[in-house]
Amino acid sequence: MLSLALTGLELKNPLMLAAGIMGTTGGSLKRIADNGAGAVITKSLGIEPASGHNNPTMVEVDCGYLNAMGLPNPSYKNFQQEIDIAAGAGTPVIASIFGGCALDFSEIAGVLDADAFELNVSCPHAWGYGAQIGTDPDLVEDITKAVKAATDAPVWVKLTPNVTDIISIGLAAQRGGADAVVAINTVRAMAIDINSGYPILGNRFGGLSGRAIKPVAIKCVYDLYDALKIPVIGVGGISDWKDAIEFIMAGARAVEVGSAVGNNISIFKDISSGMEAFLMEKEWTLDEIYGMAHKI
Amino acid sequence: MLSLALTGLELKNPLMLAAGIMGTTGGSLKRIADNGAGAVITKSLGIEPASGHNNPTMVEVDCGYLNAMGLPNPSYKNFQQEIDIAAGAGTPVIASIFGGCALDFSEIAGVLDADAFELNVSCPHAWGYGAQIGTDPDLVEDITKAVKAATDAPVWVKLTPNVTDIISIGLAAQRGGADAVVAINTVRAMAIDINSGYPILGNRFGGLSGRAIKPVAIKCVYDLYDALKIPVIGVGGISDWKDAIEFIMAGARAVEVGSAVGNNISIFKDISSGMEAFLMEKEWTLDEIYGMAHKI
Amino acid sequence: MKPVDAVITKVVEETPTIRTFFFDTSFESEPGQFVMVWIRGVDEIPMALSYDNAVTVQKVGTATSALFEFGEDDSIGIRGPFGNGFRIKGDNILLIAGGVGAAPLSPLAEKAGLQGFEVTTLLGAKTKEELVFRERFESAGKVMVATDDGTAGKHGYVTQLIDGKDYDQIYCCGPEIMMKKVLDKVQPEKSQFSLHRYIKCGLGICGACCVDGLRVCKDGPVFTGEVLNRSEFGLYMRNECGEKVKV
Amino acid sequence: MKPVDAVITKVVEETPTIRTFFFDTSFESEPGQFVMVWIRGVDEIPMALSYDNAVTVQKVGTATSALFEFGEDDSIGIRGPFGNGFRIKGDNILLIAGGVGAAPLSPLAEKAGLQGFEVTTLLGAKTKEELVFRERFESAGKVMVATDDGTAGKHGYVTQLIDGKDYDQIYCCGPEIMMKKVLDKVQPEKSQFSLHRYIKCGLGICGACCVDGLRVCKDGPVFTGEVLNRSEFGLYMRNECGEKVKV
Ligand SMILES: Cc1cc2nc3c(=O)[nH]c(=O)nc-3n(C[C@H](O)[C@H](O)[C@H](O)COP(=O)(O)OP(=O)(O)OC[C@H]3O[C@@H](n4cnc5c(N)ncnc54)[C@H](O)[C@@H]3O)c2cc1C
Ligand SMILES: Cc1cc2nc3c(=O)[nH]c(=O)nc-3n(C[C@H](O)[C@H](O)[C@H](O)COP(=O)(O)OP(=O)(O)OC[C@H]3O[C@@H](n4cnc5c(N)ncnc54)[C@H](O)[C@@H]3O)c2cc1C
Ligand SMILES: Cc1cc2nc3c(=O)[nH]c(=O)nc-3n(C[C@H](O)[C@H](O)[C@H](O)COP(=O)(O)O)c2cc1C
Ligand SMILES: Cc1cc2nc3c(=O)[nH]c(=O)nc-3n(C[C@H](O)[C@H](O)[C@H](O)COP(=O)(O)O)c2cc1C
Ligand code: FES
Ligand code: FES
Repeated sequence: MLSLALTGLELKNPLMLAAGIMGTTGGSLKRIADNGAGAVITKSLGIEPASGHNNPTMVEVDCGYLNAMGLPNPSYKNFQQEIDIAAGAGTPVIASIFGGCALDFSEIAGVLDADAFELNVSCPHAWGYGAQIGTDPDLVEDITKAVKAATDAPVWVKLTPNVTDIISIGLAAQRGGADAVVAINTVRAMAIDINSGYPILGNRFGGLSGRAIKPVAIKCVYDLYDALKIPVIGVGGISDWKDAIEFIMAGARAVEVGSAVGNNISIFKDISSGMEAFLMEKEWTLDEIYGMAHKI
Repeated sequence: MLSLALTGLELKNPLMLAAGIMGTTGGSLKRIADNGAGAVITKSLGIEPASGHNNPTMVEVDCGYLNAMGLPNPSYKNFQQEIDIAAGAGTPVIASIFGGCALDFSEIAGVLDADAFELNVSCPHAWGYGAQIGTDPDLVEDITKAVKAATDAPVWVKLTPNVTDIISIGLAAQRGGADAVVAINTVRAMAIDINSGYPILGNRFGGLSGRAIKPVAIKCVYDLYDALKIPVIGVGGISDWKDAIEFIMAGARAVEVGSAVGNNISIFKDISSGMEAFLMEKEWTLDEIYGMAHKI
Repeated sequence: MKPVDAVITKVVEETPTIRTFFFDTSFESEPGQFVMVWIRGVDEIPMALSYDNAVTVQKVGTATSALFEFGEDDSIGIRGPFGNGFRIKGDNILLIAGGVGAAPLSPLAEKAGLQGFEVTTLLGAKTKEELVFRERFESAGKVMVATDDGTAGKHGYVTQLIDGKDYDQIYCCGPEIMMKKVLDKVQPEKSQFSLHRYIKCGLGICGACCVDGLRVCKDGPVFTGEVLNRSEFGLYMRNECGEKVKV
Repeated sequence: MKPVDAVITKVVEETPTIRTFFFDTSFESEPGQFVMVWIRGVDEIPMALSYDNAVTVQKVGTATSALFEFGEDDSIGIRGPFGNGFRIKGDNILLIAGGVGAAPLSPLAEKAGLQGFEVTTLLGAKTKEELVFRERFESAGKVMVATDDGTAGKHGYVTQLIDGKDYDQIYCCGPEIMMKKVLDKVQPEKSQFSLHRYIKCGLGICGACCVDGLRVCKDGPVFTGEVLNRSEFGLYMRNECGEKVKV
């Protein structure tokens, strides 16, 4: 009742593990897949191994989390084996990738074997990567094109909310041939330790995730759904089935769950059973609620 | 111990009532001033009376509030008497004003008698006003210049966080002659009622305020402090003295409190006594903690 | 909180212009507290809870007319309850209700009646058929009626029913002009009034509902006569724009 | 939660390379749980709580060296406690500590001792002066010592002290190679090990600390031998980049 086709992938449900969450090892990806996710997305992989920013890299704030991991990753060159282990769960494995230019992205996508690629052009705290790129429509279009040329797998572009006009970036991805866009990455943010005056994160600032950003993400998804022809995948602050339903009504074809996995490793099972019960009670199908907020 | 001079105004403490909160009547502004605020800011006033968007205009979400009031206001033409009543408290009264073009702004600032003007170029949900203007550096510069020419009172420019680069807008305000910038207005956001699929707000989307946005506001203040010569006034999610201290450490010369007034009408007294106790215990002065996060 | 989904279980026609909408959700509340009723796609309006699980609505304009189209199984969104209700005090109390002002007073009558209070109600309306909740008030104590057209009880305004008798506390809800007249006749410190102002947020934040500095949605809607005597009550109120308009 | 400000009240030199930092805040925790210690401007590192209000730190690199510069009245930030500690089971238990691995085991010894358990500790270190918390373990029960250089107790590794005796539960913390040797000698289902992996978030989110699919920061740091037997434990671990490195 929750299954769907998403950019050519068959998913048993529209709930995916977000990039950067338990995504560095094949074992952890497989664990999440075994625990009910419809697909899993790897940590963003770059050209060279990187250790990321200094700790503290993540801290809990009032209504969510602040992180500046700084894209630590073992490099795509060391990652095929992890993808293969994850794929053992029988669930699609999507490789999140990042780079400093179109060439980086296409190098990675040309070599890795994954069910789809998610282009991280939206990390708010990695200088020269991520959102540095994702705020420029031309770069986004070029990178998307380059990756599309390098692989036959579906290509999703993950967007940053830290822009004046997310639609223009979504349109750029669409022009570049993206099969879907993903919204949103974390929201640029910061916290200071008042006992010392120190910014808490090692990187001083970072990205806000978790419940605080859900209304921001819903608005981005809503706007992108209106503006684009390709599907929108929603992410940001989902912590229960109600949140997932809200995203789908806003126009998300599927959703990703990130921070909330920390306190509930079985969250994908919980969300999918909650959604099923809700749809049953309302006598609605997944297709019927998709984009419902626009039809009303 | 908390007193300061801000753009020429003498404040007994750096805590002000934010625009749009209990700011439509002289009586309500005076009540907040009597309850300990260092200054009060009116509801944003425009050229003509306006009733704003349809209800629901405001709703509580997980970690804050979503609103789309739509700038209801009785027009500046009906407001001098309210300012005068508010001024009876002996506390500076700042008029928040908005318009569709530089002429609107200067008309209002030329006529109203207030201790300072806060230019609302940042409301995220009033078409053709607010953030429609505040995302364009040239417009912000022009409007600021026009208002500076129309009045001798200090002019503050209130910024939207819904931009790729808030610094460029802050610099535009500074070029226009602003005496201070205020950051941030609400964050573009939305919520959907899953029982019906309806967007909850009458205007469909609105702006997020309250605790959820504090880390976003802190980052904006931190960046503006670095980039500008004029003072930055912080606002967004302050609900206790710790939050106020955090903003000041981030680089806010003073702060405004909005949503949190709803549940605690005495919040200004509570925050100022909490700040005083903290400074005493740490043996710090207000000046010492101002911008502390940058000096470390 | 976000609006709670409430499904209408029953609609009772109280008068030609007033209906009670019962729903499947109960709200713990004090008499006099209100909820925001969201008629999706139309508007969200304040309504007193006339029962734990019902509002009693007079059809006056767009939103109330839209609600009158609703029947069993239709649903509305409800936020609340909000504000401060009536404070129950003394033994011997007087209730003065004008029109749909009977809505917040009826649960008060029932509660006070059950607690053994001596409850007297003065119930006014334009005409006999517009009298609301007469039986509920009667089951709580004595009821005196007035109608503008004399079709029931005294011919005239409900304010004319006020006698010189001493009550421990007087509770009043109705049109502001009528409430102002009541306030002029009674001891302010012994009286409580439920006010009507334009409600937007309902959360004590936006300030739309202010009577001078007091927020009807948060500090009220019930205020003592003493507090109101020092205010703009009865003189003017604010419209949706915040402009002053004469009461 | 955000880091709590903890002011150092006392620094105890346990060995030439190991110090205990007591602070003014106590944390309710199970033996084996850890906190993230933020040395402002430097790094944030995981440390077991060796007392309710102390961590016992071996100087090994940048952050620990910076901490060694700290004295009374200096302050650190503390998040936690995090993770799952040792589960106390049975009557007759064996503790095997290698080097600073004694830190999480010492409160366990004390707690089990107070509860009347029969506690035997095998305590190992490079050399006599590096033995940590010997008295704390002795006050809880029997202690046998081994040093690499033979300056105290048995000349050799602590693993060589393991006898054939049957214990209800075996608790172990130390370098992974040593723990792997222990696991090979004992009944996996009766043993618990406190693991060391690179900790970033400490919240079970980022995945940096995974031993295969298990998160040391959230599912651990203490795991049963049974669980570890089916894992990469003792074979390889991940560095800060997430690359596999041999243990
Ligand atoms: C605390 C409180 C409790 C109330 N309880 C009841 C009740 O139990 N039963 C009942 O029938 N009525 C009650 N009212 C009045 C009721 O809210 C209005 O009659 C209703 O909002 C009219 O909506 P409309 O769209 O039909 O009218 P409209 O066509 O919008 O306008 C007619 C009039 O309704 C009033 N109104 C409209 N919107 C609002 C609003 N958001 N807030 C306040 N007034 C508004 C204004 O006076 C307006 O002039 C209460 C009002 C308040 C403030
Ligand atoms: C759950 C847990 C509990 C621990 N308890 C104690 C304890 O009670 N006493 C004690 O002395 N040590 C303990 N450690 C080890 C301690 O965290 C490291 O010794 C410390 O992080 C070294 O920091 P450094 O900057 O001095 O070393 P670095 O110069 O950074 O590097 C030296 C080595 O320290 C380790 N290290 C560095 N940063 C981290 C990190 N964020 N997470 C994990 N390891 C890291 C790595 O193995 C690295 O190779 C514990 C580790 C874990 C995982
Ligand atoms: C610890 C952490 C690491 C993340 N790493 C990545 C990453 O490598 N690539 C990426 O595209 N997004 C990354 N994100 C962003 C998430 O995928 C997601 O977009 C964001 O956290 C919002 O979702 P949430 O509120 O459900 O966490 C990371 C988020 C967190 C919290
Ligand atoms: C109900 C409401 C009305 C507001 N109206 C205005 C306004 O008229 N002008 C303006 O500049 N900001 C307005 N704001 C924004 C606030 O002044 C403030 O920038 C924002 O709410 C963040 O602060 P907070 O988190 O403390 O509420 C309004 C906010 C709310 C919640
Ligand atoms: S309606 Fe907003 S403060 Fe009362
Ligand atoms: S350190 Fe992040 S999951 Fe354990």
